[in-house]
Amino acid sequence: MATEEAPAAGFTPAELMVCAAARELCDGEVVFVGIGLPNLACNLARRLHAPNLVLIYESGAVGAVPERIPVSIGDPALVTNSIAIASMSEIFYNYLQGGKIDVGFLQGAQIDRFGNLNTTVIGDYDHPKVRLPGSGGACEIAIHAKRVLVIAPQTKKTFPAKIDFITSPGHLEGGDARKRHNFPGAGPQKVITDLALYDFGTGETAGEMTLASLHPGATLDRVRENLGWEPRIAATLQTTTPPTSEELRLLREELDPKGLYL
Amino acid sequence: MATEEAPAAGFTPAELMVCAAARELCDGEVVFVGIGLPNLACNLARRLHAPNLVLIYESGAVGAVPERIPVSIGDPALVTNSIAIASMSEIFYNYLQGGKIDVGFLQGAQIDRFGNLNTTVIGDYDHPKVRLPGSGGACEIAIHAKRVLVIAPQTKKTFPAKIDFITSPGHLEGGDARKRHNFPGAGPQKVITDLALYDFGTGETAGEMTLASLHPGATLDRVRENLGWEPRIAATLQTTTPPTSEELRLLREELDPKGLYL
Amino acid sequence: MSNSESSKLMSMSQAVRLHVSDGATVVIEGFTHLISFAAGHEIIRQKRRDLTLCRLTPDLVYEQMIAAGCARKLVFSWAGNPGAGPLYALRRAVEQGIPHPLELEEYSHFGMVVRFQAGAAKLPFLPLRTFSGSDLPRVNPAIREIECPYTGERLPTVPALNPDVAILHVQRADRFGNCQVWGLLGVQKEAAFASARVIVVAEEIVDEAVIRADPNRTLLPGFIVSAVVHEPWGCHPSFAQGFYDRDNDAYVAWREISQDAAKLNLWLDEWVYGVADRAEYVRKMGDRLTRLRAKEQLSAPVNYGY
Amino acid sequence: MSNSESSKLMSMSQAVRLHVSDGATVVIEGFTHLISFAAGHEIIRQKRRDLTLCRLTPDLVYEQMIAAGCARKLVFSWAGNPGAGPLYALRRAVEQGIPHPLELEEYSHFGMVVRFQAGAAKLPFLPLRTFSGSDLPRVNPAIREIECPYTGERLPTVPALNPDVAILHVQRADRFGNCQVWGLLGVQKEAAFASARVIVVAEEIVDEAVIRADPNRTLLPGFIVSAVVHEPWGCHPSFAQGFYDRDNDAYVAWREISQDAAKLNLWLDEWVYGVADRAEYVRKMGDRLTRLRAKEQLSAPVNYGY
Repeated sequence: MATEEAPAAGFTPAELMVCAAARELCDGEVVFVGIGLPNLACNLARRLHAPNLVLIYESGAVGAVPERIPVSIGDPALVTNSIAIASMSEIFYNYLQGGKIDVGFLQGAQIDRFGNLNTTVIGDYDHPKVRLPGSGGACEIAIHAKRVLVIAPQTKKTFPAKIDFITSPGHLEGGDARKRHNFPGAGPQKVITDLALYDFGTGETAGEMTLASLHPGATLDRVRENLGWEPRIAATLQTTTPPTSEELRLLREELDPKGLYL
Repeated sequence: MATEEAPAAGFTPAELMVCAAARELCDGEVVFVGIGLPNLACNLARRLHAPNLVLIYESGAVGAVPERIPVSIGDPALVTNSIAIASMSEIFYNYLQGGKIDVGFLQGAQIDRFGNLNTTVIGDYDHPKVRLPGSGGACEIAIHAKRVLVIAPQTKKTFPAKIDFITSPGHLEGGDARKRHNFPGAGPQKVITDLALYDFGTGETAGEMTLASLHPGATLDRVRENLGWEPRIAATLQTTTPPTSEELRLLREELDPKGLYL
Repeated sequence: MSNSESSKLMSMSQAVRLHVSDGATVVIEGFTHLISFAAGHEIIRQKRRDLTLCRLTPDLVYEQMIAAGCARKLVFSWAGNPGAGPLYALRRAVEQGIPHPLELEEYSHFGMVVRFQAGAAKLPFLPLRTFSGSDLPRVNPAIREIECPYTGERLPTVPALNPDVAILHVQRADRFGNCQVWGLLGVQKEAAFASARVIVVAEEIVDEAVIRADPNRTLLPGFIVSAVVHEPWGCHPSFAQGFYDRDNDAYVAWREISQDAAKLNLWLDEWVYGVADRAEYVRKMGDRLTRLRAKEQLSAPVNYGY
Repeated sequence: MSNSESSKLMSMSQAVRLHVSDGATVVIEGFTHLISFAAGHEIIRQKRRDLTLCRLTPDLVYEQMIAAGCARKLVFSWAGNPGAGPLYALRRAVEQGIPHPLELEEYSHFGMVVRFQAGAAKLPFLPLRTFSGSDLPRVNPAIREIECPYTGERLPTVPALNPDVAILHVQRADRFGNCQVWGLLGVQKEAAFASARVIVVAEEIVDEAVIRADPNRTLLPGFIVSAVVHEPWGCHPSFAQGFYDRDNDAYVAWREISQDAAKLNLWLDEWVYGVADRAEYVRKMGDRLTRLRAKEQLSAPVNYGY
């Protein structure tokens, strides 16, 4: 396992986020991949502990093995030597709604304590302060992927007490809300920020972001300063394992040599 | 036009039926083809007055140009050099229900005066005297094709006063029944038997089989003997134009040299 | 879903033993093209019982399984010997309960296609425009109606069909189950995604690189496939485009065989019970198969580069 | 439907004049792949107005049409500059009504895909499992619910989308509109079948025999196509698998252009109004395009013989 290897000296928050995300993926799983850090995390995992990870992109590429870092979700490098090209109808009806996707990655301009995501609008929908891109495939990924991983740099703006619009449901108001909505997937299981790693608790606090691990160098104070609410903290707070030199070498030399995302 | 050419001396009833059916097809139309006589009629029309006739088979072959007479609706000869292969979901949802089919050919073990067809069962459904194959694609072709052509040898058994089961709706109880069912297609427009050609009337008798043309050699008496009801007869009863020598040459030498269907 | 690097290659006997149990709902699809007679015969040899057999066109393969006593129920849309008449053994089961009664659940082709499509999408149903004016809904209570929430019109519906196992013959597959088909596509993709397990039977086992060289031809990704069986000539007497033609003589000859229960049983004794596996069936068929071998008409390549 | 032997080949200017009228509902599809920028630019040059633009990912092509004042309404599911940030001109229209207000009708990708699929099947709606728990149904009354006639559960629905015209870029077409695509397929087939008219724009015009040599690659049969336009490099800055790569620099550069309305108008003056047609655009781009030309990685042929 990567984590048994030698930790590296210097690394950026983005590099740590990618490594932490990669470690969440198991070999043989089928992952619905997004562009940017999620794509790097999946390809990093594929080079290390998960060689049989199946990468699926909403553009229709199944079992993609991109030889270069994809600059869009429909990069031609995702097609060449992939296992299958599916129409988007097949992707959403048969693969995603059909229950074939183990992990989905999501990001958000706003994320609340229950992992609900806003990628639609800041301010009022009809008189927006900022119009964001919208759902894309996020709403259905949030509902159907067996589990969801959220990656986002942590600021009070990104993690407010209340988000302006729920584009993609996380745990809604928490507890067993997803069960009541008959959501096939378990929803967000981890939130990975540049400061810490959160899970979604258990028992009566289930469905609410819970600080599980602080990244090296991060402090509880900085976590609080960059969160719109007082965070729940796990009984045994861990420290995130730093990237190994091999993880960093792959990221810097092979996966993102031009530093497009890192 | 074929009909301007010299009529041939001897021909079989099946040959006449195929020629009469072929003449119902216009160049450029899209036809949902069945095996047997309909297939011969379409390929005959394609060789004569309708070179751009588009042949579609429910198996998924679109724009088929079979080099040999297909022995099944999914003959490999329908695939080779066709324009497109469609999944059966596309065939039924997008082509047929999508309104892209001009003409559908149907046959029936039982046909009533309104062109309703039975290919399901003789006798009671739960205690059948004879269990027939069932609908296949016939029910939806009867509903969606812009017009339907029926081909069947004429006997009292095949054309009873009442059929045991409506597999594929024709004009139901006649009149504007199809309109009331919101059927996109106009339903049966012609019935071609070995004795005569029928249309489906107009005005208050619309939707009921009406004797339009007697085949050469056939008599009104023979028509009556082989029909389960007293037929309506068109004001001006025609005589069916016999096959031309060119039509017969194509049928006998090129389209069905082994006489599989003729 | 899980896509392990371990090979899923096994014998047909092993695949049927592992994935087809008594009482299971089974679909062997392929619309005239790529029908896995090899699987049907192995299911007969292993004496599976009380199966619910689903398929648009029951065809000879299901008639043989019904005559052998494997089936309790048939879910279908057209039951005939394509281009060669009725299925007499199926009629004996329905009309006289020989060898035992057979329950029928009947749709049109469109209805069956949409049932598989709903099953693949894990929807409980889908709407479609057929059945109206037909007696089929009268004899099949599973055909229902809904009101459109936009236009208010009534639309017929069919329920999802989610078999326990789908058995599909393909032209080529790799050992992980990634597989490709060309020519007629039927409803195979929908049947596979709708089923809990998928057995892929292949004319050719190829390297994964062959699949990856033309991803637009892929029917199924390996991670939804449970077993891969290498079975050349596995479709005979049906056909595999580019490999062998339909054995029409066999379909025509079947007419006479199926008319007589005794004759049919002798046929099963000789061609199913009397052979250990498909390989022996193929050896026994001999020249009869070789003359069906396809001529070559190759497609032109396309460029997947960037 | 009618499939006349007469050629449907015409110039883009002719195709847009004949088939895209003011106030029309238009879809230019292609999910990152095969986006017909050539058509978008010609629509701008011909000053079409009050269009309802439908597309999963509005992308640069729709942003340019919106900035040029062609659009009244946008039906979409993701409005961004893929991999390169926001669409600033689209935001100006939505946030400040510049050049004039833009009505939005918003779904998720799944919702848009299913709208086209319902449209292609001439169904008034289709059910799908998404939107539950999201605020999208609150701001879009077209997202509704039905009760399953089998399970009783409530399922979200979307209405069919049936545009007046679909404009699709393909790798190759014959002069009758029979066309083929490989690589990413997006929702093009559904969009074409859903639309009253279809304009096919092709990198290459080939003989009908090329299409017939590989019928499994065919996207659309010619008889549903209204016009065929030969437009090499017609997707730039998007890509055509096997022909040319995505011009990522152009997408990144657009970020700065779209931030400033004046800059954007200068860009339109130079690259849209300032050129007579795509051919001139291509000449003007010069080497910039040639360095995007695809390397060769050919698929292996398959046998269609029998």
